[in-house]
Amino acid sequence: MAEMTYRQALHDTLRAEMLRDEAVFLMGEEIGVFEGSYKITAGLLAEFGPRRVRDAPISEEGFVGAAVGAAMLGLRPVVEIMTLNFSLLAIDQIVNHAAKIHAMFGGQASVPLVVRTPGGGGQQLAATHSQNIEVYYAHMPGLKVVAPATPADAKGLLAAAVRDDDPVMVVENLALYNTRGEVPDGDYVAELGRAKVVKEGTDITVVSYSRGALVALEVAGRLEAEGISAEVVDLRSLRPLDRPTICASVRKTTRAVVLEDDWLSYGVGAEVAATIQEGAFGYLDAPVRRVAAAEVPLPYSKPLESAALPSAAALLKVAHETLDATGFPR
Amino acid sequence: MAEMTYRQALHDTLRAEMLRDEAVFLMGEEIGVFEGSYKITAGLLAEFGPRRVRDAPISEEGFVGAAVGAAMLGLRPVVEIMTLNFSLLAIDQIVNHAAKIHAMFGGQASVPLVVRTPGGGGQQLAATHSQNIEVYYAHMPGLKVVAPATPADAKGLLAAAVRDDDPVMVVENLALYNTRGEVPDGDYVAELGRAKVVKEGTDITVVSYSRGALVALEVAGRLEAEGISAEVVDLRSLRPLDRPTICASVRKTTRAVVLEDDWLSYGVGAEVAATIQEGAFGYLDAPVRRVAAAEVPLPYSKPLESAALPSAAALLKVAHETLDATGFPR
Amino acid sequence: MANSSRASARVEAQGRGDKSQGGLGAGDGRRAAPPLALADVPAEVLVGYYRQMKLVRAFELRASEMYTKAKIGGYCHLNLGEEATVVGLMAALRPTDYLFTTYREHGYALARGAPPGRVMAELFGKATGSSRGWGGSMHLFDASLRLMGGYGIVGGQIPPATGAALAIAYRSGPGPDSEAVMCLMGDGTTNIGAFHESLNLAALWRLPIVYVIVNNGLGMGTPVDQASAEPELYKRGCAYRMPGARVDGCDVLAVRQAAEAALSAARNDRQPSILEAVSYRLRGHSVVDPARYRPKEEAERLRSLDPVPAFRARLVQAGVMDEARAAQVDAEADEAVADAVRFAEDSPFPDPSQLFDHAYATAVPNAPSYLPGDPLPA
Amino acid sequence: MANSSRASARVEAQGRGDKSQGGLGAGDGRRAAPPLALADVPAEVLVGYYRQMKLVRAFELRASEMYTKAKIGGYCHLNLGEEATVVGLMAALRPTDYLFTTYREHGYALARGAPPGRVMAELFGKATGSSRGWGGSMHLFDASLRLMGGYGIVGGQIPPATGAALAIAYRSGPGPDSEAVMCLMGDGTTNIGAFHESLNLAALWRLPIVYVIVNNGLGMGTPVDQASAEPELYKRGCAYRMPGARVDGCDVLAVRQAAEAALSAARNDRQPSILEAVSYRLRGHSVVDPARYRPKEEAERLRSLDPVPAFRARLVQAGVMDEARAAQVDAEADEAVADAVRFAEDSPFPDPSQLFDHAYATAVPNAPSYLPGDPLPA
Ligand SMILES: Cc1ncc(C[n+]2csc(CCOP(=O)(O)OP(=O)(O)O)c2C)c(N)n1
Ligand SMILES: Cc1ncc(C[n+]2csc(CCOP(=O)(O)OP(=O)(O)O)c2C)c(N)n1
Ligand SMILES: [Mg+2]
Ligand SMILES: [Mg+2]
Repeated sequence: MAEMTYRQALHDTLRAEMLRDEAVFLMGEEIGVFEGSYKITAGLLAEFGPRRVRDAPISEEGFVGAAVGAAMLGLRPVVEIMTLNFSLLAIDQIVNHAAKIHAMFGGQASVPLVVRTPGGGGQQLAATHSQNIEVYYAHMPGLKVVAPATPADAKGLLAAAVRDDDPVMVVENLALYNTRGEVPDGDYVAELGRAKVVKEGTDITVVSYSRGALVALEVAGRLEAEGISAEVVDLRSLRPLDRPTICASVRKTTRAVVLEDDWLSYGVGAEVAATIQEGAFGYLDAPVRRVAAAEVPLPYSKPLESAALPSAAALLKVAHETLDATGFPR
Repeated sequence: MAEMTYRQALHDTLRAEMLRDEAVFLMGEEIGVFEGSYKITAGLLAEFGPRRVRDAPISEEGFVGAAVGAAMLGLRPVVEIMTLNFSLLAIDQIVNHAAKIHAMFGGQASVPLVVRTPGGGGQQLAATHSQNIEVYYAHMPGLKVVAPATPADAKGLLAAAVRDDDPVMVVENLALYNTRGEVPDGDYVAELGRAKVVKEGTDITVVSYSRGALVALEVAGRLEAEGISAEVVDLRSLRPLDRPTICASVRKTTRAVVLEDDWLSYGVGAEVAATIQEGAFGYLDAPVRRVAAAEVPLPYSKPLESAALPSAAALLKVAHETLDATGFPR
Repeated sequence: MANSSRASARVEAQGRGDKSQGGLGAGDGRRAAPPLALADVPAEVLVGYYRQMKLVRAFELRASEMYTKAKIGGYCHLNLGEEATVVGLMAALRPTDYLFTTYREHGYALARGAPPGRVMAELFGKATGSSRGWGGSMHLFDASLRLMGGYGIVGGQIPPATGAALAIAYRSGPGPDSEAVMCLMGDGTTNIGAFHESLNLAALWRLPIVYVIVNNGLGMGTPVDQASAEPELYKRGCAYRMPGARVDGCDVLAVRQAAEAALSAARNDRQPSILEAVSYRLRGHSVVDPARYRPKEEAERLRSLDPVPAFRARLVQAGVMDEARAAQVDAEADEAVADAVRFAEDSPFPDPSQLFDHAYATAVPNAPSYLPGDPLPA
Repeated sequence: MANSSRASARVEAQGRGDKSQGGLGAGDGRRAAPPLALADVPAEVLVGYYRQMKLVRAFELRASEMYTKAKIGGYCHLNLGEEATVVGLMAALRPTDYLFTTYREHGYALARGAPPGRVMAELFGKATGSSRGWGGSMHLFDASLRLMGGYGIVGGQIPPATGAALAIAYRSGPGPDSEAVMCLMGDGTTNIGAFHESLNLAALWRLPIVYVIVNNGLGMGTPVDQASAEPELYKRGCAYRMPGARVDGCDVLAVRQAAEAALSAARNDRQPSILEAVSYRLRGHSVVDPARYRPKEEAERLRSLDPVPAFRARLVQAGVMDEARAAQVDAEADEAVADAVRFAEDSPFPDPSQLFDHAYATAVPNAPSYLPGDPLPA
């Protein structure tokens, strides 16, 4: 175990995977000379050269699609899309190509492609640069989608993504790059498709992912101080979604709240809530509430932006309301 | 009232709106000389000429974006994207531009744009041409999204979309174009943002939209024959979502099933189920179940395709299971 | 008029590349090469080309019929009229090269060597089909032939094809034995953004790829000059300093020769290029399209250019094959297609229990495999 | 080297349009026009240009400072080094024309006439800002100035700008009084699909638009020739038979003249065109970028080209303004910016209660207006 930032964990994993497998190469805008918009790839061009660290022009559809084709021929491209917002420029290649090729051709080809890209609001980047549209990919059969919340998962899930033969979207988060945590040493590969109970508890389940999982943990700590035992489930994998882990937690706690940074309607939390009410119906003492972003294009101005984004305070309030609704003594 | 097809209702509405307002014009691939891939625009080039019925090259991002700009200058473009699948090529203009411009510029500009496009599987068009990705647009603040199920709604909602000052996605359905129904005469404009109880009932609510609403009605008829009174809610508007109408129905019937043609995880039904369990929690006698497409890229081969798509039989089965779970006598 | 830009000379070329790089850049290099004459090609090879053209023709006519009989579903786009282009291109391609193509690709699969039965079975949605019934007419794939797929999203194949060329360059250097990629597209496809982005990448990174534009004069009902502001499509590489050439797509030998030159530049000099084959579409966009937008005279004029009888006559006239041999080839093509239909008919449909077989290449926990109406795992 | 392609002549032009159409097609037409000399322009106008350039310079330096003080959030891209391009382009534009630009647009807003206080207030996220605090640095908008927005998605502005030109053509015919559209973009932006699709549409439909490429040599850290296979960007219209011209973006008069010629072709002949202004970026991509990838000598060389002191010196030397006047203009610019900062500081933030004010232009039932943590309407 070593303590490091989420950024460092991503960087070190990319480097380790490139050292491990000659078929792994990186491609993206400004990942080489500029060392990455968020410096995840710093130093890698110098170490591996332009063949394996390929700067691409501003052509998301073009270079992501090129990665799809290279993957079909057995390479293992890891592309960086500068932010999740710009993935919309490449979504035809991700959704209509990467996600379809394996099944549509009867299993004859696979697309071992990784798309790394950070989502996240709260940086005053305004409406087009602050979106959390992970649900676009989570909805899509043929893709796998992970959203690591910790440096350890950043390492483990990214390594798993690189070694997986399917297209995997690794949704990072601008707000997490500087967060720190313990990271397993050596060859650490996490399993795709599994959620994790990151804090055990008995009274209420908070389900979240990515940045939200950290907020959930923080709020669970505050609840603990009030004598309320909250369990926190970090989804980690949005596709496939680990329904059994979610439902098992709620069958135990009988109460659930979802925290998500995306917009409420048709967001990730909708699936989680729908899953819980189906899988733990008889156990639920109150409805599953969702704490999500207000449904407006995110404003630039700080007070407006803050009002629009979900917060620890909002989560705490909804957790309290959920406990109160079931007559939980506090 | 006159009986006509869904196709005819769309066609006649486009024509009427063009006659009503000189600012309305049509743009899209093959809508003029070819008269539309699905012939919705048949005859309109001949009647209105190429200025108002503009054939566009295969450039979805280009011409949808051009419509955004034309709308900013006060025109009222109605663009056709040949199928919903190809909207992914234009999604940056729809999501990052049309949906954002009004708010991001502080309300100084509006984008009175209509994007008409058919979704729908079941035509053996295989994985890339059979998608129901309406949730991509339903999730997006700044857009309005309707999905008419009947010729009357095709008229009323399209007319409302054309006259609305915001970007509106009108999600049609390949499987509905030849369906027939009564259509109000004259200037009939429906209200955006409202669901409709299309059949009243007391025992169970079936929520659906687009093609699914017709299947739901059919199944409600079969249930009726068994002495079960099903209420059918046709969402009509996916954004905004009419939560009060949905919840009021379930508060009455105490049971709900959702039928949707899209993939289950993170689909439209997830939001409906999450909404119901929150808004009618104390009334629900059984979980809200969802009948949706199997989560694979849709196969071409008929037996596989049929197995993957939701059917009346599956809906009937789940309705029965839901009734049985609550001890409903039958 | 749909096809105002038919190539008058057999090959026209435009070079914008760095001349010192050799390859297609010079353009005149290719124009200087004497056009391939019948006499330059062994008789058996010529007859083989005719055999393939005839096979494609017979197959497509039969596919049309089977579509009308509802044996084939979805959309069905035919290569009728494009046979010389199809066969000429495939003749230039080596088995080690990769082919990415469009939804209008039955002929390419056949000329690349796919068994007609497997292709027809795919159209029928059978488990024995080229894509095991998953793809249908628009999505033929054969890994063993390096037929990397038909693609239905206009232009969607261009970035992956470019990436395949990137993979080749990643793994090995240029030279006469280098693999190369051929990426097919239609004329209307040159207007989509992916075309621009991909060609720029290929030129910038010097990738071994040939972008073949099969200019059949129309994208659905839209003539080339109504869709492309530069209707001389082979010139559109100018925005990337990428050379281009135009060839008469009705002349199988000219197509082969032009494609070989372009592939050679890709292999030896990593010089990507455009090859525009001016071809034509004998019928509608797909089987269901009556093509009413096409003036009658135009349709008739096109029929008079039909490359299949033209090549047959040329070979007979030149004594490469006699009428009896030709008739025998024709009969064999018909027989092969009849066999293909029988094979397709007799093949089983995939079983619904196989629905999740290709959900993922790497299995993963919690992968959704419930059917519509099943309860969710909890 | 980043900017290997700096224009040597003041204007180079390439015409691929139909010469008979007149306008820019001929190219030489423009080259023939004698370059605008100082003497051709009234002194007050020249001083006005300098005043604007200096205002942009002072504003941007102050914006940089305010960003460092965390008064400004998000990303902040400056026009430092591009002032002659900014002012020259805006001088050519009429109030009735429409401007679509990028996230690097403070200067354009100022030179178009936006009050500096409102621009600075937008950067501060204040309710008095150009976009009421909703847009920030990247999204300035002013309906009254027909400043149709800064846009942050690379190339995203190109299709809407093209559509604005379509709206103009929809409503009225060509002629000297026609409105026109100017669409700005960076060099790196020419590699995105939307560029290709839009230029093709504009050329095909003959729309009154000028696509201005502000070639500052870099897209973030990437030199033009590492991103564009045709690095002479004004030539990239060749794929649409669209004429292009290149102008020295450090020469405000040359820029104005070239832009006027391009706009005139757009107005009178509905001839869209490319205008490439070879300019430069004095600093990093955005305020936070130290631009370490740029060699020191290059950075120094660029500073020596700085158009603001150069134009000042030229005007003083030519006697258009004396040193005292120049110093006064400089002081006024600083004062205007100081006022702008004060205005921004003193302005209120928008109130969170206004969060849903611009959710929709047309109100509609059930529009979601709950805050995070609110119960849903049921
Ligand atoms: C992105 C996208 N837009 C539209 C379509 C519908 N479409 C299918 S084929 C076609 C015409 C293509 O024309 P061309 O490139 O000339 O190829 P051809 O069919 O003539 O072989 C169109 C518009 C599509 N499949 N994908
Ligand atoms: C679609 C998209 N991809 C990437 C980015 C990130 N990005 C912002 S500016 C920029 C560079 C643009 O360079 P150029 O067009 O030369 O304009 P300049 O910044 O030099 O003015 C990039 C890559 C983006 N905003 N949008
Ligand atoms: Mg064509
Ligand atoms: Mg630049």
